[in-house]
Amino acid sequence: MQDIFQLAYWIPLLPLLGALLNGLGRNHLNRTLSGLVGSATVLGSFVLSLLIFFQVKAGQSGVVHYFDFIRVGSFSIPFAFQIDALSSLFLLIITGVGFLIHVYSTAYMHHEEPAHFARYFAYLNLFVFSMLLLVLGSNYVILFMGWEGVGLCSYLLIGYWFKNPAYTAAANKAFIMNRIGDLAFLVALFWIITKSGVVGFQEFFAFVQQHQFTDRFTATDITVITVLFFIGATGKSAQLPLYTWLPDAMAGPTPVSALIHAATMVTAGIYLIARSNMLYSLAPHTLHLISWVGLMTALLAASIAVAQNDIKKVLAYSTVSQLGFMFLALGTGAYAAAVFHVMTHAFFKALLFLGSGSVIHAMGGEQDIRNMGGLSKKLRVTYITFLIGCIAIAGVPPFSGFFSKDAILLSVFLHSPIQYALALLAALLTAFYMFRLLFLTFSGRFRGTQEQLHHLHESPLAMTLPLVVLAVLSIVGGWVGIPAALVPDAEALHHFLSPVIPVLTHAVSHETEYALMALSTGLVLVMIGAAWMRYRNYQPGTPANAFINLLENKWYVDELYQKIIVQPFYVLAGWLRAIVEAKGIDGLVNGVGRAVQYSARQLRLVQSGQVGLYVLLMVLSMAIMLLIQFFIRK
Amino acid sequence: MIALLIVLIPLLGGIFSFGTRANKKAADLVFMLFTAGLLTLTLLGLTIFNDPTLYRFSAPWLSSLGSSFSLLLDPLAKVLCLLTALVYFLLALYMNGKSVQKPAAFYGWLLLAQAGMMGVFLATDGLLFYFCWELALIPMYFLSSIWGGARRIAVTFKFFIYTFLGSVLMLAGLIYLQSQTPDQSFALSALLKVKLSTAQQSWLLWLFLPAFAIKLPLFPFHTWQPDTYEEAPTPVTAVLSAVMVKMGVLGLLRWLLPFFPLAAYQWGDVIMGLAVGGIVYASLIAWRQDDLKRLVAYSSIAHIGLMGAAAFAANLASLQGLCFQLFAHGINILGMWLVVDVIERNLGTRKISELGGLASHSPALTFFTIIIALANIALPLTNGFVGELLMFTGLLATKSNFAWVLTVTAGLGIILSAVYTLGMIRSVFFGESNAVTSRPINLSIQEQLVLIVIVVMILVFGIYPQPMLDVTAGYTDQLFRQIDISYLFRKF
Amino acid sequence: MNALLVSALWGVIMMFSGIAIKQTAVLRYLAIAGVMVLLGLNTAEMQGWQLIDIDTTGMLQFDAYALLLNAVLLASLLIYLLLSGSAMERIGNNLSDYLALLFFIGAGMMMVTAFESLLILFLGIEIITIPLYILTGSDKKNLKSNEASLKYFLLGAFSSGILLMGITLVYGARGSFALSGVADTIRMSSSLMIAGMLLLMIAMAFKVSAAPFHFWTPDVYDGAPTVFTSFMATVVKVAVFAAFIRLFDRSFALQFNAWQGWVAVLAALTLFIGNITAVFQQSVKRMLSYSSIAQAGFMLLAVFAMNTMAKEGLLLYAASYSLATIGIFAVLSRMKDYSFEAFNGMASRYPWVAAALAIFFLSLAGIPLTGGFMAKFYMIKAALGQSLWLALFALLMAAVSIYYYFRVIQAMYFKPVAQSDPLAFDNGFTGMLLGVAVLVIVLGVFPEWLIGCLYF
Amino acid sequence: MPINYYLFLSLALFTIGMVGVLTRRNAIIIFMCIELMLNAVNLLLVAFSKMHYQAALEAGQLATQAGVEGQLFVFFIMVVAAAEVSVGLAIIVMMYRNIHSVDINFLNRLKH
Amino acid sequence: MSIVQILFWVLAVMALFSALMVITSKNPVYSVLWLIVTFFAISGHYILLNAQFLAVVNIIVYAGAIMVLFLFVIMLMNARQEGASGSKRWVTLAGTVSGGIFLLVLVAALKDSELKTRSAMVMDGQVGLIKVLGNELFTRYVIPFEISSILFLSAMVGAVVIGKKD
Repeated sequence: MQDIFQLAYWIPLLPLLGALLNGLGRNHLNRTLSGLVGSATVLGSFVLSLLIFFQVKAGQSGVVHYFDFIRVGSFSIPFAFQIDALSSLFLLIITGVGFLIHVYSTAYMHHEEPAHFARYFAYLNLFVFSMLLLVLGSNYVILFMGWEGVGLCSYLLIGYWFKNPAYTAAANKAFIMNRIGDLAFLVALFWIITKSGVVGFQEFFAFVQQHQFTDRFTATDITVITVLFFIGATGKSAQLPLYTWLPDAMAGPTPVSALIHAATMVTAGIYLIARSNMLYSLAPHTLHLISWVGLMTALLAASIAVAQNDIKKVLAYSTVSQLGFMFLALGTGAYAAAVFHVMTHAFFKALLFLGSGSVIHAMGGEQDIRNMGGLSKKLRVTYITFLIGCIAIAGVPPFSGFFSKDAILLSVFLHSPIQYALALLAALLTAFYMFRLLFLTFSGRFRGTQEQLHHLHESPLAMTLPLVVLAVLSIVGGWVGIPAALVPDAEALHHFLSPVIPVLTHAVSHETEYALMALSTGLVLVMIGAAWMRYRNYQPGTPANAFINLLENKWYVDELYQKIIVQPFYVLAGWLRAIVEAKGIDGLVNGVGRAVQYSARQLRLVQSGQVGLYVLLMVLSMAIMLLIQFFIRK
Repeated sequence: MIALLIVLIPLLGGIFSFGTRANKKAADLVFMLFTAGLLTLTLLGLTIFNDPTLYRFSAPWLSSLGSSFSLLLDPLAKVLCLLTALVYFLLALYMNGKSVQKPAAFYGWLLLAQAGMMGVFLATDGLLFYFCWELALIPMYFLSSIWGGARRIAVTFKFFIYTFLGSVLMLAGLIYLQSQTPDQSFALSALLKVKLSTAQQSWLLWLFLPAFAIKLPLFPFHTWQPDTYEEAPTPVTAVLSAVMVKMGVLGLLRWLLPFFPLAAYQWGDVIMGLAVGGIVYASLIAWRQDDLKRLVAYSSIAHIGLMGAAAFAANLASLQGLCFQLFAHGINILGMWLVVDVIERNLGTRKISELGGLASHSPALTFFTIIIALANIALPLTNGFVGELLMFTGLLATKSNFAWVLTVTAGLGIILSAVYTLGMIRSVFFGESNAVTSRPINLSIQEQLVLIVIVVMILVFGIYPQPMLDVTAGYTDQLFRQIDISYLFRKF
Repeated sequence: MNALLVSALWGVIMMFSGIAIKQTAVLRYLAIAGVMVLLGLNTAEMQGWQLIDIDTTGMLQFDAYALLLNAVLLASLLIYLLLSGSAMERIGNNLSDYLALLFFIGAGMMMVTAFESLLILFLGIEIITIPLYILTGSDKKNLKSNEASLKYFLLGAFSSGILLMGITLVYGARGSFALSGVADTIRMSSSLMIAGMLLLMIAMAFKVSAAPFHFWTPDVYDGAPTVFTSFMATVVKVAVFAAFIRLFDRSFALQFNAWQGWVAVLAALTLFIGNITAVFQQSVKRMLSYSSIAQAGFMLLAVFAMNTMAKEGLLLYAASYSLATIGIFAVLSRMKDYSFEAFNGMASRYPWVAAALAIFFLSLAGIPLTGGFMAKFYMIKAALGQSLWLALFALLMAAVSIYYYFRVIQAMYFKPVAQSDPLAFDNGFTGMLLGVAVLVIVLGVFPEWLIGCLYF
Repeated sequence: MPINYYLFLSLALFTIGMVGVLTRRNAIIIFMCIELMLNAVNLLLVAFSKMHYQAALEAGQLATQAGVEGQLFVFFIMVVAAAEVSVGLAIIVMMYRNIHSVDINFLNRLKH
Repeated sequence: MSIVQILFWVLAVMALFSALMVITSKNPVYSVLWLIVTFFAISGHYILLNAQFLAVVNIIVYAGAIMVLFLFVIMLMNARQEGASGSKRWVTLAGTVSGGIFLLVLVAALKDSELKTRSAMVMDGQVGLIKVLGNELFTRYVIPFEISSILFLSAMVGAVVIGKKD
């Protein structure tokens, strides 16, 4: 059944066709048709992915070569897809969650004009295509194509409502920050090509295997490449210091946030590092760096999320924080745990975003949670699914988040107790702010306008159905990675991934594991309780202290970047334009011209019209010539 | 024979066009016919009539000076001729029916310029090359000075003197080189055989380089360019930047590197440093431009900077990438200029600050612009990516201790290009429309056709670049062997 | 020798025909016929046919180079008469005398291209310059013309003194005026010889208006009636250059090292001053006089290099420079206003005249496919082998020259029409102008046709 | 007489003529100074002619023509000078008729 | 000191002095007269050098014809005095200095030339006689002689053109 692999190109191609159909036919399609095209193509991909997944699960994998993208001399970049455990898992996540979000979008975006509606689906499909390309590519170049493609789609979708300057600014910010990371990615890519002359994962890893720590591939090379890839990943996956675009990216329609800025695109960095795990395992320093960056991001974002009042911003910072967890996992070498968390996170974060979308939909566009409250009565389905999402992300067993987070914490614990303590703190903060969000939104009494209250209604089926599906997945999704300590013959995911990611063997007793689980679960429950105490009956107007203000303003990181990076560059550019270019270089060029003109003006004065002067000058020159000839030149 | 026809057709077309006497319809027709004819011929020459004897033409001329009228359609010339023919055809299509003052002269000069440029691309004789090099300039001078903007005369004049200055230095170098050949010949093959010491190569390099650096233009020889691009009528700007700039690249590849490989290596760091520094410099300046044409102009400087650096990186990847980029850049920048022209024609302004919200009323234009802009910032799956990928690869692999510095600095251009390009798109196309932009821009059939062709080429060559790469593969391979420093050292 | 004799005779004929013939056109046609006859005779001599066999007693030698140069000069003269003859009629009422003087000058020019003795050189130069003093002052009512004439006369006579002192010193050292005698290979070059040679060089530099002995040129060219400026700046200058080259090639080849450096200095200075000063001129006529200095700087490169290439190049330079300059002056002499603004919008009013003018200016600037480029190319190539720096400097200055030549093109093509009273460009004139323009292009495309005549 | 005497005498006369050209403002005087320069040259030519003649005699060529050309040259210089004077004075007179001055400092319509 | 030497020195001093007077006299008429003295002194030298023909021609043509012409013109113009201010002092100074440099350089350069030991034959020699010169003039120098007629023709035409009243 290798044949199904040959059909793999249909997986990205279907969404691409959908994008083309929607994009080019935007003026001719009605909303139903657009939605149908958009969703059906992704569904098709999902079905194919499922088929492939089962093939892979049955133990098959391989590279499907289509054509040579670029061939220069002996160096070639094939256009080829890699189908193995890791990519097939991601395929499922992308197409699965993607499909749900497409369905959700048909309802959520229904008030858009048909042309824009089609444009939206074209972008969304294009995104799915790019993301699929990213995970399917068998080499870094194809991966990079997807990598940039998703960045582009993210840009397009954030700026989807292009009339709003703030939104387009956010879009630009997202793209440019991503580009900073991309540059690092590219340099790593060039480095690989220069050093090894190959770009395929398998070929490159084989090369590394063969030449590691020799002159052809030194430890420096490994460190440089891994660090650069990681920098690339910080851009795409919103880690310190390049995370600030992600919260702003919430300017896009909510389903987009769910799909791109929570479930899929932002995990591309994790995918990249997991894919290159062989390389990273050779670079302990890089891993160390990654773990700290991830941890710090997790903490920082969690701390900010505690004080945010925009429902989507909270979720955005939570995403950043969760991504930090994943990087922490990667940094401790627990690649599989990271991937596991990617999967569970995709479920519950998509769920949370879609839930928030449902809330926003119901509130008529209102996003400030201080103006909500008590929605649980009106939005039953949304409330329940949102609650499930919160529990899952908080890490309460047996919901999915618990297992993935537990795997990470365990790995961190083994790696470094200090990091463990900090990670635990971040996890607790997660529980706190998520339940703060939940309570502020759904408990207490309604704090919005009368009009909003009047309009409150549960969302249509197309929206609630994905919520339900995702809720179910959020509950059961973690069971594929139940640790061996709890049930025998577990950790199915790790085994599934083992062809790509070697299985870690923990030398840790079950007792320790139990203790850790109990500790984290216990503390999480305490935090939930604290949140319940505090925000169950929230009243607006509570004065905020300075620290909360600091958090609310996101540690002023954006302002800092603006001041120390953007502003100086902007001023520099202006200086270059006005001074260096105009006065300096062009001034020099014009100066030569002006010097010629000036000397022309002066020189012509010698031509005074006076014969006497002419003769004098002639005689003088003559005398000087003779003088030089006879007394100097000798 | 094909080589001769490629020069002859536009030449005749130019003369013919002058004869149409201000009749716009007739002038349009002549322009269209000749450009289409040339494109057809070029395409046929690349595909069906691929007999090498047809690619070569030689006739005695100025033989007492060691010169001859020799043309050769080699792979590099193929790419460039195809590009030129295509750009002109697209321009003809675009200009069809548009109002131009004195159309006969306008098209006539354009076609004469084309003849000159074709001559530059095809010439395999030093003197002929120089002739065409200068002659391509004259029509441009007239075009920009007659049909340009308010400051056109002074600006074009500066451009002319600047380029002329560069080229006379080259002439001196050429003459010196010729005097070193045993039989006083200007033939490319004879010039290539001249044995030069490294010191000789060095100063000859600096005689040749300014001509090409100014034409490209490489930082810091670029200051004529934004002014000229701004002042010239947009179709002329398009020709200038899409095709004429390639004369400089061709000069580097055919008339500089193979002659002075040792000096090119010796000075490579300096030149690449300048080129790469120019990328950052121009990108930063582009960020602060308010005039669309100036913005595109500076972005072009940035792109050209990379191409210049790639030429001096002198390895297979960079050269191959460069050859590809020659074509890709031509198509992309043509697209940019046409978009600018459409905006200016319809709305009467190019000021970014006066525009805004075009996307609301002109979705088609927005669509095309965004794709072209994306190609301009080298997004994967557009043709811009392929060339840049290879050039960057080559740049990092170049034999220099500073290769990684160069690469990273050049890489800043990747970021900055996104900064200014997206900034421009945001300011021009996004946001609420204002009084100026509330009028919808309806693209005519021809305009749409042209933009579609451009977009299709962007995507096709972005996804499947190999055919284009195959065209120049043999050429770059040979060139690489001529200039590869390690190989040369081995030979000595 | 044929042409020399007939030229003198035809001068006399012109002189007397002024009494008999009153219609200026007839006189002009007579002169044109005369130049054609001269040209024919010269060509005949090139084929080896002599009118009368005269023993020149080693004073003159009409070799192939001299004859070809004469042909070029005569052709230039012919074109000059064709284009500017009618403008000459407007200056005073002595047309026949002017034409006679032109023929006398013609005889002088043929002497300086073929002299074998310093005496003939001196006489030839005087025969050229004395009528020129008169032609310069021929516009008697015009103070500028008077002034130019007097300046030219005083400075010219002064330089003749220098020339004579040079000849005398050389004579003292060598005891002979014959070029072959001067170029004595046995005796060493004494300081007397060197001093004489330098003075000769200075005098010749004056005559060809090389800096720093060029001061008379702008004033005289500016003040003289435009038709005669045209003649002085082209045909005469080229003839004197021929003398310069002949003198230093035949007589002082052995002292090459002593004078080559000086010629380089002169050339560089001339190029610099000519080109730079021309930049700021407000009158096209005066700009052209500076440009003629600049072009002299280029021609000096031929003296500097003094090889086959240089000599061939000088022929080409003579032809292309003269044709272009004559063409421009012909147009200028039909205009009232010599400022750059007077050319504004000429392209739209007189497209063909403008096109021809543009070609002339392009040629002067040295743009490829014009004779001017080829001429400059020869010069540069000749000089490059000797001194790269001088060649580079010359090229840089050529780039500067673009600045002022193109100002006229800009005015003609890019500026709106300024004045509305029509200029006197009849069809015949325009046609001839275009013919000359075509010649300039032909020289640029097939320079070998001219050079090849040397080796018939 | 030692030839150097004549040489220096002529040079001195020549220079005096030249200085006259440099310092005087009257066109006629300037012209006269130029004539003085020519005469200095003439004197030197004759002296050289006799020097070469003497050298030829000493070399034993009895019926020598050596030195003749020097004196003939002087003759031609005089011829030329005469012609020059006629033209020159005519020009000066014409100038005088127009501006009633022969001061060369007034010749400044043509400059720059 | 022989008579020849005395004659030489007298004539030399006379020539130099009168030449200096030519350029220093305020009155143009005096200048002309001093110039005539100079020409006589030079003619004296010619006689000393036994260049009889030239001596005679010099007197007739220069001192006679040409200088009379000058005198006529000066009288005609009645321009006896230069402008009130005269030449500026610095002009005189500069002229003298540069002329002095010219003379000094040439003298210094030529004083040790190969002619140092040579001398010019005085009071003797056939070469300056009219017979010899005439013979030579109409044989070997006939071409320059004829050519000089062109010169005269053109000077004549020129003088007519310039002098003629329009």
